[in-house]
Amino acid sequence: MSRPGLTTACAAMLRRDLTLAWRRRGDIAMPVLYALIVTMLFPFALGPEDTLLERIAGGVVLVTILLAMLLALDTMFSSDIEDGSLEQLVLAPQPLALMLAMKILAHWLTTALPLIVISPLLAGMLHLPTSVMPVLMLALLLSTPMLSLLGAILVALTAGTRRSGMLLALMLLPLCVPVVIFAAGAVAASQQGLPWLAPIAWLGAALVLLLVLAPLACAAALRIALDA
Amino acid sequence: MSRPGLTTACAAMLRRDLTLAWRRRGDIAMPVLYALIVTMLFPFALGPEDTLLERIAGGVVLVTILLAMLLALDTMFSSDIEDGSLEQLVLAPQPLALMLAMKILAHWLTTALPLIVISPLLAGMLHLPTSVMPVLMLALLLSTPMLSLLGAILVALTAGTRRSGMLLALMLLPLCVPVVIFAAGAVAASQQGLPWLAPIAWLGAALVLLLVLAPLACAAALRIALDA
Amino acid sequence: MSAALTAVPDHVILLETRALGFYRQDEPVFASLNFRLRAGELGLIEGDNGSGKTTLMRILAGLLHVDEGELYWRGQPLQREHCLGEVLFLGHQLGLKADLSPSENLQVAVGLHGYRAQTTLSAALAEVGLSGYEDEPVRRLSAGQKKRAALARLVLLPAKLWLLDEPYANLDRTGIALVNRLLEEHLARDGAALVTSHGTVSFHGGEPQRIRMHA
Amino acid sequence: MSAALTAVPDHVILLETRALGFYRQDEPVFASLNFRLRAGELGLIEGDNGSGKTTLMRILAGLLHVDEGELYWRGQPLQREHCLGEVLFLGHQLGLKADLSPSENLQVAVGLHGYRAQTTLSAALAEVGLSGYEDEPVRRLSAGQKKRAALARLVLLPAKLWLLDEPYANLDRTGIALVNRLLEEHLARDGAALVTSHGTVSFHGGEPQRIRMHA
Amino acid sequence: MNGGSLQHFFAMGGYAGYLWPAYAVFFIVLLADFFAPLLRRRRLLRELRARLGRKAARQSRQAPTPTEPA
Amino acid sequence: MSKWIPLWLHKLSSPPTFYRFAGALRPWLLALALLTGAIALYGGLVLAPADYQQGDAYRIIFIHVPSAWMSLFIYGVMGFAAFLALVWRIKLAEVVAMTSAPIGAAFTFITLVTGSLWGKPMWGTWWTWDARLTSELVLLFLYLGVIGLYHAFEDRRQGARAAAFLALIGIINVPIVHFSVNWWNTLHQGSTIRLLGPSTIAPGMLWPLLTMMLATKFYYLASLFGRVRTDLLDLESGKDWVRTIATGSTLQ
Ligand code: HEM
Ligand SMILES: Nc1ncnc2c1ncn2[C@@H]1O[C@H](COP(=O)(O)OP(=O)(O)OP(=O)(O)O)[C@@H](O)[C@H]1O
Ligand SMILES: Nc1ncnc2c1ncn2[C@@H]1O[C@H](COP(=O)(O)OP(=O)(O)OP(=O)(O)O)[C@@H](O)[C@H]1O
Ligand SMILES: [Mg+2]
Ligand SMILES: [Mg+2]
Repeated sequence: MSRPGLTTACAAMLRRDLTLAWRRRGDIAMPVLYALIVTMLFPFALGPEDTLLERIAGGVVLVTILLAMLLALDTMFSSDIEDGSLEQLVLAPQPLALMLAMKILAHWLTTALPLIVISPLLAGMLHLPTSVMPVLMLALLLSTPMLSLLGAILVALTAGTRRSGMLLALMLLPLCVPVVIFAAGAVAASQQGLPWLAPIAWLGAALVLLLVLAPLACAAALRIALDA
Repeated sequence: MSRPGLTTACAAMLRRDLTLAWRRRGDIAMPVLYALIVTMLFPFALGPEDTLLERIAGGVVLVTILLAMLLALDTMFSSDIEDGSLEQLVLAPQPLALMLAMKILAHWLTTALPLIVISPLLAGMLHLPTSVMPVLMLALLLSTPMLSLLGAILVALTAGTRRSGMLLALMLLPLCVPVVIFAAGAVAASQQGLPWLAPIAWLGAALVLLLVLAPLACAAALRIALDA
Repeated sequence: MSAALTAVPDHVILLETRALGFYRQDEPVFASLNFRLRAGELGLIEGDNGSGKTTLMRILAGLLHVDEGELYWRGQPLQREHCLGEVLFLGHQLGLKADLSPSENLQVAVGLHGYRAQTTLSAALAEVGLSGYEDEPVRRLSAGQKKRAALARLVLLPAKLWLLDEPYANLDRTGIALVNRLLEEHLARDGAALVTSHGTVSFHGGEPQRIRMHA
Repeated sequence: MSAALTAVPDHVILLETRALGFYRQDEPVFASLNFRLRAGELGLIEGDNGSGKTTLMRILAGLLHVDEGELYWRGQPLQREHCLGEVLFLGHQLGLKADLSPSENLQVAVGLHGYRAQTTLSAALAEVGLSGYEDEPVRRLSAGQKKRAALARLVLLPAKLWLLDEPYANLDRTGIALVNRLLEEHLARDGAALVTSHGTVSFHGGEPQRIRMHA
Repeated sequence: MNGGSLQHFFAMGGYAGYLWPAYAVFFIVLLADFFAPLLRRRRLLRELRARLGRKAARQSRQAPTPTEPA
Repeated sequence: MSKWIPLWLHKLSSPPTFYRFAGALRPWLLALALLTGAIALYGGLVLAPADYQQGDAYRIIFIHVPSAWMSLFIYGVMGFAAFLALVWRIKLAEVVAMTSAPIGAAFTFITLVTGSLWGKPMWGTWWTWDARLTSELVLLFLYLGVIGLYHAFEDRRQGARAAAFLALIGIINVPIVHFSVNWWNTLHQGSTIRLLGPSTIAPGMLWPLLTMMLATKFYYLASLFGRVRTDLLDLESGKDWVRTIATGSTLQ
C-alpha cells in the first residue's frame, strides 16, 4: 500500500520512455537521417566547391541540427495525449514537474544525443576544420537541452489546441534565434582563431536557469491544456 | 441508388481535404513558417555577408522548400489511417487511384503552393537577383508536384508500419536527389546567364510521367500496407 | 421497396465462406469457417474477446487478404471490383474526421457512395438522434454521439451487405433500439447484415443466424 | 483487509458533490448535481448519450475544473494534492502505450502508484484473462483484450475510489463478470466506485446508488 | 619468391595504404555477410524450441480448466 | 495462377524442398567461390603486370569492378524476384528478394569504399559528387530503404511485399548507374570492359577480373542460399517440417 519513492517513479518514467524509443528505434534515427540528408543536399544545391562549403559548414550544421530537433519536438507529448497516458500521469501521486522532467530528459537522450554524436561527421562532410569540432560539439551540448526544455513548455501549451504546428514554430522562433546566434558565434570565433568562451558561458548560464524553471512551467501548461 | 459520377466523387474528396486543411489552417502555415525560419537563421549563422548569401541563395531556398515539404509529407495519410477514414475510402465504389490523386492534389495545394508563393520573399531575403526568380519559381512549380507524388507512394508504403518517419526520409532521399540537382542546375544556370531550359524540360517530362503512374502505384502500395 | 416484389431472385446466397481460415505468425486465428448469408438475413458473429471477430470482418470487407479457403459473392468467387459499393463496413474505428461536423462527414460518404433512394442528409442525422449536433465538430461529441454519427451512414448510403463490428458499444438504450430498427428495415429491404456483439441482442425481426468463433 | 476491521471510521462519506454544474459554451452540460458516495458504496451514473457522464467523471478525477458548486473529499473541500493516488480513473481512452506489452504498461503504473498489498503483476494479468499475452505489444491485442489490460490496473494498484467510464464496453460475458467481481471485491475492501454504463449491469453485491444525468 | 620481393609485393608500388585496406574491407564485409545468417539461424532455432515449450505448457494448462460460465 | 510456372519450378519453390536443395548445394557453391576467388587473386595481385599509368594502384580493380557489377546484378535479381512475389505471391520469391537486399548492400558498400580508396591516389580526393558515384550511393540508400521497410512491418510477408514494391520502383536507378558515364561528363572511368566485342584492357588484366566476377557470382549464390534457409525457418516456424528441424532430428 506504500507509495513508491521519487527515484522509483523517476526510474519507471525514464525506463518507459526509453523502452518506447527503443521499440521505435527507427524514429530515433529519423532526426539523424534528416540531418544527414540536409547536409548532403547542400553540396548538390550549391555545387561541390570546397572553400564555399567550408565557409558555411559551421552555420549549416548548427541550423540543421536545431531544425532536426524542432522536427522531433512536436511528438513529445502528442502520442501520450492521444492514448490517454498523459491523463494517467497527471493523476498519479507523483510531482508532475519531476515526471515531465524525466520525459524531457528521455527526449533529449533519444533525439539530441544521436545528433551530437554524428555532428562531427556532418561537419566533416562540409569540410569544417577538425580543430573547430570540439567547440561545435560543446555548443551543441549546451544549446540542444535548452531547445528541449523550451520546446517542452511550448508543446505543452499547444497540446490542447488543434493548430499546434504553426504555434509551435511561431513561438519557438524568437527563442531559437538567440541560441543560434550564441552557438554560431562560438563556432565562428573558434574557426577564426578568436576566443570563444564568452558565448559558451552565456549558453551555460541560460541552460542552468531553464533546467530549474522549465519543468515547472511545463507542468502548469499541461494542466491548462488538458482542462478542455 | 445510383453511384455518383467520378467528378462528384473527386469533388467530394477534394472538398473534404481542403476543408480539413482550412480547419487546421495553422498547419498550412507550418511549412511556410519553417521555411521562413530556416532562411532567416542562415544570415544569423553565416554572418550577413551579401556576396556569400547571394552565392548560396538559390540552393538554400530550393533545399529549404523541399525540406519543408518533406516535413509535411508524413501527415498525408496518417490521420486518415488512425481514424479509419482510409479504410472507408478503400471500400468506396470509386477508383482508389483517382481518389488518392485528389488527396495528393489537395496536399500539394495546401503545402507546396503557399511555399511557392513566398519563395520570392525567401529568395529576396538572401539577395537572389530578381532576374533569377522566375526560373526559381518555374523550377519549384515543376519539382514540388514530383515530390508530392513520389512522397505519396512512399508514405503509402510505410502506412502500415510503426517507423514511418525515418524510413520515409531514407527512401525519399534517392528520389529527391535528382530533382534537386536538376532544379538547382536550372537556377544556377540562369544566375550565371547560361541557358536553363534543358534541366527544366527534363523536370517537366518526369512530372508528366509521374502524374500518370504515381497515383496507381500509391493505390497499390496502400492496399499492401493496410493488409495487416 | 421494389425489391420486396421481386423477392425470389434476390434471395440468392449473397455471401458464402468455404473453409475460410486466417493465420497470424503461422498460428490460426480461426480455421475452416463455413457459413452462408442470404439476402434478408442477419448473421450474428459470436465469440469471446480475441476470438477473431474483427479479423473476420476485415477479411470480408476486403481489407485483409484471404489466407485459406474461399469467399463467394452472389455465387461467384469474390472479387473486390464486383462488390465495391455493395458492402458497408463499420469497425472499431469509426472513420469520422474529428475536425469535420457530422453532416460534412456524411457529405463525403455520399459523394463517394451516393444516396439511397428517399433519404436526405438531415433526415438521416435526425433519425440517429443527432439533430442539433449537425454542425458541431465531431471531436466535441460524446462517445455515443460519435457512434451515432457513424451509424447515420447506414441510413444514408445504398449497400446490400452491412458489416457491423460491435455496433452496440457505447450506445444508450435508445441507441441500441435504433440499431435494431435500422437492421430490421435493412433486412426488410432484402439487405443482409453481419453483426458482432457481446451483449444480448434483443432483435425482434426473426431469429438471426448464429456464427460462433472458436478461439 | 485491515480496513474491514476498522469499519466505522472508514464509512465516512468519501466523495460529495454540492450543486455541481458544468458549462460548455455557456450551455449547461449538467447542473446542480448532488450526491454522496460512502466507502464501500457503488455509484451508477446513468444517462443517455451526451448527457455528461464522461464530463462528470473527468471533473471528479480532477482533469476538468469545477465550474459551479463544490466538491468534498472525506468531508473537506477537495484539493488535488489530498486525493492524489487515492483515485483511479479509467476513461474511454485506456492509457496504454500500444508499443509496450501489457506487463510493461503495468510496470509503469506500479512505478508511479505502487502495488496494492498481496498482488503481483503476473497474477493481475492472469486474473483479467491475459495470461499468454503478457509480452505481446498492446497494438496486437483485440479491442476486448486491450480493455482487459487496462482493467488489470484495478487489480494491481492501491486506490480508494475507482472512476470507471463504461468499463463494460467491448468486453465479452466473462469480461463483464470479471468487472463485476472486481467491483464486489473492491467494495468489500471498503473501496468506493463510480461507474457509468448503458447496459443492464447485473451486479450482485447489493443495490448500487443510481445517479441520473439529465441531458 | 625471396623476402625482398615479398616486401616489394606488400609495398604495391607505394599504394599499399590504399590497396590493402580495400582488400581488407572486401573480405571483412563478405565474411560478416556470410556468418550473420548462420548466427541468426542458431538463435532462431533456440527461440523456436523455447516457443514450442511455452506453447505446450499453455495447452496443457488450458485443457483442464473449462471456460468460465457467464 | 502458378500454373504459368513449370512444374519442377513450382515444386522447387515449396519451402521444405528448397530448404533441402539449398542446403545440399551451398557447400559446393562456397567451394567454387573460394577456388575461383583464389585463382583470381593470384592472377590479379601476382601475375598481372602493373599498369603503365596507375602503377600497382589499379589492382583495386579486381575487387572494385566485380563488386560494382554485383551491386547492380543483385539489384536486378531482387527486382525480378520482387516482381514474382508481387504478382504471384510466391513465398520463395519474397524470401529471395528480401535476402538479396543485404548481400547487395554489402557489395554496394564495398564498391563505394574501394572506389574512394582508389579515388584518393588517382583523383586526389576520396569523394566527389559526380554522377556515377552519386548514383551508386543512391543505390546503397535504396538497398537500405528496402531492408528498413521490410523490417518495419510486424508481419513479415506483408513487409516483404511492401519492400518488393519499393525495390521495383527503385529499379530505374540501375540503368542510371550503368550509363551515367555515357550520359554525363564524369570523372569516373567509362566502359572499358565488354563481354561482347573487343575490350580495351590487357588480357593479362582481363582474365583475373573475369575470374573474380565468377567468384563473386558463386559467393552470392552461396550466401543467398544460407540466408534463404534461415529466413524460411523463421517464416515457416509454425510448420511441421521446421519443428522437426528445431527439435533436432533427421533433416539438416
Ligand atoms: C567512390 C568512388 C567510386 C564508385 C562509387 C564507383 C562505382 C563504380 C560502379 C558502380 C561501377 C560499375 C559500373 C557498371 O558496371 O555499369 C564501376 C566500374 C568501374 N570503376 Fe568505379 N567507382 C568509384 C571509383 C573509381 C575509381 C577511383 C576508379 C579508377 C580510377 C574506378 C574505376 C572503375 C573501372 C575501371 C570500372 C569498370 C568500368 C567498365 O569497364 O565497365 N572507379 N565503378
Ligand atoms: N471536448 C468537448 N468539447 C466540447 N463539447 C464536448 C466535448 N466533449 C463532450 N462534449 C459535449 O458535452 C456533452 C456531454 O458529453 P459527455 O462525453 O460527457 O457525454 P456522455 O454522457 O459521456 O455520453 P456517452 O454516453 O455518449 O459517452 C455532449 O453534448 C457533448 O457533445
Ligand atoms: N494487428 C494485429 N496484429 C497481430 N495480432 C492481432 C492484431 N489484431 C488482433 N490480433 C490478434 O488476433 C486475435 C483476434 O483478434 P480480433 O481483433 O479479431 O478479436 P475479436 O474477436 O474482434 O475480439 P474483441 O471482442 O476483443 O474485439 C487476437 O488474439 C489478437 O490478439
Ligand atoms: Mg473486435
Ligand atoms: Mg462518455
